[in-house]
Amino acid sequence: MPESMRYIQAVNAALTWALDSRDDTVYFGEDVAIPNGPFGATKGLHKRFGAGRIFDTPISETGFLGMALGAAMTGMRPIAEIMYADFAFVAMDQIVNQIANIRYSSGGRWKAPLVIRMQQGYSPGACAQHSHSPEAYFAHTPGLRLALPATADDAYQMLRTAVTVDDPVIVAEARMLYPIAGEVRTDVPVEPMGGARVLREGPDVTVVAWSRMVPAALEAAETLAAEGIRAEVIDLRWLNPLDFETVGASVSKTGRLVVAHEANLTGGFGAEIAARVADECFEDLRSPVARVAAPDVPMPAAPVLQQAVVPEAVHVADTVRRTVHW
Amino acid sequence: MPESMRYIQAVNAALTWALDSRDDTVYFGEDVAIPNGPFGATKGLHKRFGAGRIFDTPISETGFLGMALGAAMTGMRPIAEIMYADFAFVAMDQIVNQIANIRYSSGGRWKAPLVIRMQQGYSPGACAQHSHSPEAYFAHTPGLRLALPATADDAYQMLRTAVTVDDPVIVAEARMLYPIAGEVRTDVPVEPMGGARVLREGPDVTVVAWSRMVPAALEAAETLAAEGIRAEVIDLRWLNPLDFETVGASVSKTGRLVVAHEANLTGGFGAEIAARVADECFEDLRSPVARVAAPDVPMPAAPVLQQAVVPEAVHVADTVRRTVHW
Amino acid sequence: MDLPDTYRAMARIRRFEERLMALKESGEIPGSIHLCNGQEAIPVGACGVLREDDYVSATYRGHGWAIARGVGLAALFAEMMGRDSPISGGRAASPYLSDASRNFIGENSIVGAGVPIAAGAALTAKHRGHGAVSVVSIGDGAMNQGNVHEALNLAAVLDLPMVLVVENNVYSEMSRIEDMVRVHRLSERAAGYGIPGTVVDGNDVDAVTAAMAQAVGRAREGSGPSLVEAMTERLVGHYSGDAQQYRPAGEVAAAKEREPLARIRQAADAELTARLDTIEAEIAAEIDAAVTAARAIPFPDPATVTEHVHA
Amino acid sequence: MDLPDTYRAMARIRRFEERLMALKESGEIPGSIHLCNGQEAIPVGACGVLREDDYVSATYRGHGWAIARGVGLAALFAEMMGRDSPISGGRAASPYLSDASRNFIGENSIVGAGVPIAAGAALTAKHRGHGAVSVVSIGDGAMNQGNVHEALNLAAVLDLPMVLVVENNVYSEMSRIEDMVRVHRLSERAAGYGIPGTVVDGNDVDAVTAAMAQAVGRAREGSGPSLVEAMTERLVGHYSGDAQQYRPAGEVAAAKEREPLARIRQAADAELTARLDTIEAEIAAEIDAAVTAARAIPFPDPATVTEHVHA
Ligand SMILES: Cc1ncc(C[n+]2csc(CCOP(=O)(O)OP(=O)(O)O)c2C)c(N)n1
Ligand SMILES: Cc1ncc(C[n+]2csc(CCOP(=O)(O)OP(=O)(O)O)c2C)c(N)n1
Ligand SMILES: [Mg+2]
Ligand SMILES: [Mg+2]
Repeated sequence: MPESMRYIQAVNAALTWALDSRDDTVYFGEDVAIPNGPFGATKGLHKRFGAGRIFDTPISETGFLGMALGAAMTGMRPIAEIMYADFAFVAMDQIVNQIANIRYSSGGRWKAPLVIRMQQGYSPGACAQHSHSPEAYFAHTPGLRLALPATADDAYQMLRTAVTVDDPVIVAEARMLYPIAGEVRTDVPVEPMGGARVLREGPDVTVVAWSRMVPAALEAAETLAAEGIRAEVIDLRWLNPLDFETVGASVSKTGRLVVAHEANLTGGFGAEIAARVADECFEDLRSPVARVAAPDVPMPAAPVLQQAVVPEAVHVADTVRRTVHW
Repeated sequence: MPESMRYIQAVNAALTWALDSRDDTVYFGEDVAIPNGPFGATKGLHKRFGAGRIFDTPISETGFLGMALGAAMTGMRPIAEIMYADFAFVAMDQIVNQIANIRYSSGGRWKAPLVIRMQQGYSPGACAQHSHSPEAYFAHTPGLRLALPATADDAYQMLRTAVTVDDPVIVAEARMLYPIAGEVRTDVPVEPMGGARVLREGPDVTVVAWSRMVPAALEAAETLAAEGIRAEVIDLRWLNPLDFETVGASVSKTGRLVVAHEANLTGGFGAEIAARVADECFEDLRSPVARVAAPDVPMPAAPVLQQAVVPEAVHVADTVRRTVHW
Repeated sequence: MDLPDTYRAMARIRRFEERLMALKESGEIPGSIHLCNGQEAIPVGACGVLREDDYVSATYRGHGWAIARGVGLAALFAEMMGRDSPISGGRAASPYLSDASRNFIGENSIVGAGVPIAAGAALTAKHRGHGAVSVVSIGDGAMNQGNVHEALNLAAVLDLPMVLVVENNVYSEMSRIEDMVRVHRLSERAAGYGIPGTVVDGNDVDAVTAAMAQAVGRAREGSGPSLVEAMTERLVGHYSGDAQQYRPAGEVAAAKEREPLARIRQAADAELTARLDTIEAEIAAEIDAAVTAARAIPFPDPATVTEHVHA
Repeated sequence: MDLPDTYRAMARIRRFEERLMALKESGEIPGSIHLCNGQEAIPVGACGVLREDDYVSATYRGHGWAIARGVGLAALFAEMMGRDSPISGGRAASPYLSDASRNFIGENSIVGAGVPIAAGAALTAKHRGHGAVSVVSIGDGAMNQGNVHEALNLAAVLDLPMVLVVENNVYSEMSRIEDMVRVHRLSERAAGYGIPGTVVDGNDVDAVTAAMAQAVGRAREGSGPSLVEAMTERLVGHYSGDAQQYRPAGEVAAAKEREPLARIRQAADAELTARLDTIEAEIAAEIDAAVTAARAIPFPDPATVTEHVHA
């Protein structure tokens, strides 16, 4: 029976499931145990599982991500929490040069089954150092898996998948979606990794989005439907493994592509989707591939400025219109 | 009068010029002063300018990149050296969250006129931790400028430009090109920042490359010419500021694009070029946009494996053929 | 500074923070805020021994440092309201603001990241040779970040004129420092860099002043960096939305007996008390005026949003 | 281990490195190599007190650790020749190899980065509760990296069974450690983490053994991490191409008087000398055989180059 819960509660439920399922799963990060997590994601876990399974670390992201790797290599299944995705840059060496490399560089003799949980994106009034959407950095790093759940159900299912597979997985949640509730299927088996999802079918244009831009894309599609534009909306969900097949099949049908993400435009992962479509779906394309993204600025803090850069449903809708009426 | 020198000597000449031109330029990094630099880039500078202008730091990339930022904000023009581009990940927070942000986040009240010199790319037998081509990470970071010189002359000119502008600039050199000599124009004024360069004109296909892939693209173009395929080769030079105009004009003429870089394919900066072309040159395109890049693997150390992933002239030529004969 | 002036300087910070919290609650401050209530003696004592050409850096909990450094209250309020303030133009807000005109290098929202940057300001000071000093404040929890380690060693090796002030308020967010290190005092780490480390009662503005005078003097004369650990307590939550359930009963109440303003009040005779009351009234007016002035500053023009990314 | 065995263990490493350098010079080793000539007593002393289920990590200068840990010589040669070795399949080469079958977590080519990873192995050991220990070696220069600082504090706070061995060979690449820190001994930093720190003559294998026995014993019984600083000297350059112009005249010659093998030779009587000569001959044969065996290992199949990125 699906249960209705908020995105952040679904994270909590998945973590409870993870710690329950395997004794060798440990959870650590800053303020995650005794204080129940800065956003409540780990609420009740310390009480339930004790200090041997979940504990608070010093403010040492490089230290504890490296610790996660060493623990994973030697047989545990750690989950480490980076409080804001922005802080991943402090520990980028452990992510790029260590965690992503070890399986390949040992010819498969070591594995690193660990999960790095983080949450990303802007929120009103937050400064540039608390607003990054860094998925493109991770997606360009071979060896990492990358999950960006956009719904409460996916927050639950994708995190469960992440803790189950034998690869290092970054699960980047969307802070702005934490309060949003949805039906969560707590009674289904763990899903296999990967797979984009067609959330809405339509013959006119393909809209590919992930994370916070998924509800924005759906909202745009609703608006557009009233105008007679029938958009197909795809939630990409996993950037690695990348389900390009679903995207390609859709574009082959619609002949038009709009990709939407919150990260800034240049070098964003939208470029990768656009580039593949421009290669693999070239003959089917009926209008230029378009991207919706923040312009190339660090995120400003003032809401009036944020509103001038953060992509929303209205920008998706505008871009779709331009693409369809091209 | 142009002088013939190796790429690495041109770097040395530009650094000498920089330290000579301004008293507030200081240079620091690991083994750069007394030992004359791990690749000889700083040869003779310590002797000539003394410990007040060039000094060796502890192995503390985060520490000394932050120091570069603070010095730049308060009126100096520091140049900091990251020995291998791979080590930038150790200091990524200072690059992404600090150096790139400060001008914007202060509404232009602070500036950060500093240069980070590094060298990148694979070399025979080097491991995954000494082989990165991380330009896509930096190009996705608003606030940074990014220079990738491909010739001795550009190693000289672009580094001089970098130390002259008021923005933070990453100059990522190509280790494999260090021994290659060329004519260096030591007698010209400092060039303005930016600007791609059409190195070879041709009506059939546009090949965009940077760094080590520039000589590879030229070699491919030579081979192709013998087969009657006339490629236009563009050295992109600066990824930020990006001279898309030159690329766009060329593709509008040729109708075909091949982008080549050594970094791995997915999320590489080639995607950005391809995505823009698929948007802005859509009507002119006569075949799918194509990319030449390493596959999505960490760099293996064994030469037989490196040869199986590192893109070379032959791969550029093959891809051009496929694109032209599509 | 004499006592009433010190009181004024500290009370200005306290009342600023209190008003800020009220503005947050009434919806006028969009982002989250990290207040320094109880820690005022540290920036006031420190900035009291500084010259105009010295450099100051702090953390997201740095409003007190900005104010002690002379950054205008209206500008600060405006910045945090998301207005086009003259200091950061609304781009930085509460946790990342700076003021170039006051050599206030700024706050930083990445734990510890300001210390390497402060070392850079110290490098400039050393290069210029005019005896300027770079003072940087961090929290206790920040001592476990690699950036602080690297910067301290760098400053030591290069004899940089830098003073690191560790404001030990015994918590990093919701975690106790005693669970995060195995040393009694964080300043014990100074020895590992070959620099002096001292502990001072951070609620005693005179003690802070004395310790900072020594450390800053040392740096000014070219003898290199030092570390001052100031013991203090947060009278409020880590940030505006912190319910503080993790704090033992009575902890905050006890801290209120020891905090820098209460301490002066407790020892004050009737005459001084009257004087302090007057100061409080003056500050209240100053804060009111600053809020009014801040509200008169317009919001940034969205058309400028892509400016200032580059030169 | 008795003296001849210790000598054998150390000489095996020395001759391995010497042969490796010869292979490098004759073009059989594609990448650059970082030799540990002169530092052999440290891995031999350390690994001598370890159990099979303990974990070992090192740096790019870690061939000695691999060998002392029992990793096969042929496998090592093959890996460095870019062949499909049974340890890392030619993917890692000299500076990043590992051997999962020997719990040799591996080398690391990012300075200091192995220490947090070793802390993770120690976390596993602690979680399992069987008394296994995680030993990790770094160089003197690495002590200034943030990752080492963070990992040491983390290990201290979590009481992890980890021993950090700092091989102080007084240089980081071409820079002298005395120019890179303001402490006399790096182990002085241990106090800042609340853990024991000792200095030992790293050229004296018995002294290393004793110090490691104590540190490892402490970790095994659940009393947490410690730091052992082993003073030593490089008899060779930082890497294969290092001309060492930065080293003062006579430095290497003096070091050759003190290095671990010479030290044993100097004190040896005729009988022992003869015994050691025999051992050397056996090792020479062992190395020859290993090179031959390595050469028999094929190069990796390029068709497999995209394998092992993911599970
Ligand atoms: C690198 C990094 N990690 C984590 C955080 C989240 N964070 C913000 S404040 C804080 C606690 C800092 O504690 P302390 O240094 O004692 O300073 P205080 O807040 O007590 O002034 C943490 C963990 C951050 N901002 N940056
Ligand atoms: C993060 C990082 N910075 C710089 C380097 C380049 N580098 C390789 S070895 C080395 C010196 C290390 O010295 P030390 O720690 O004393 O070890 P040793 O080589 O003497 O064994 C440096 C700077 C690196 N590999 N990683
Ligand atoms: Mg604190
Ligand atoms: Mg060394």
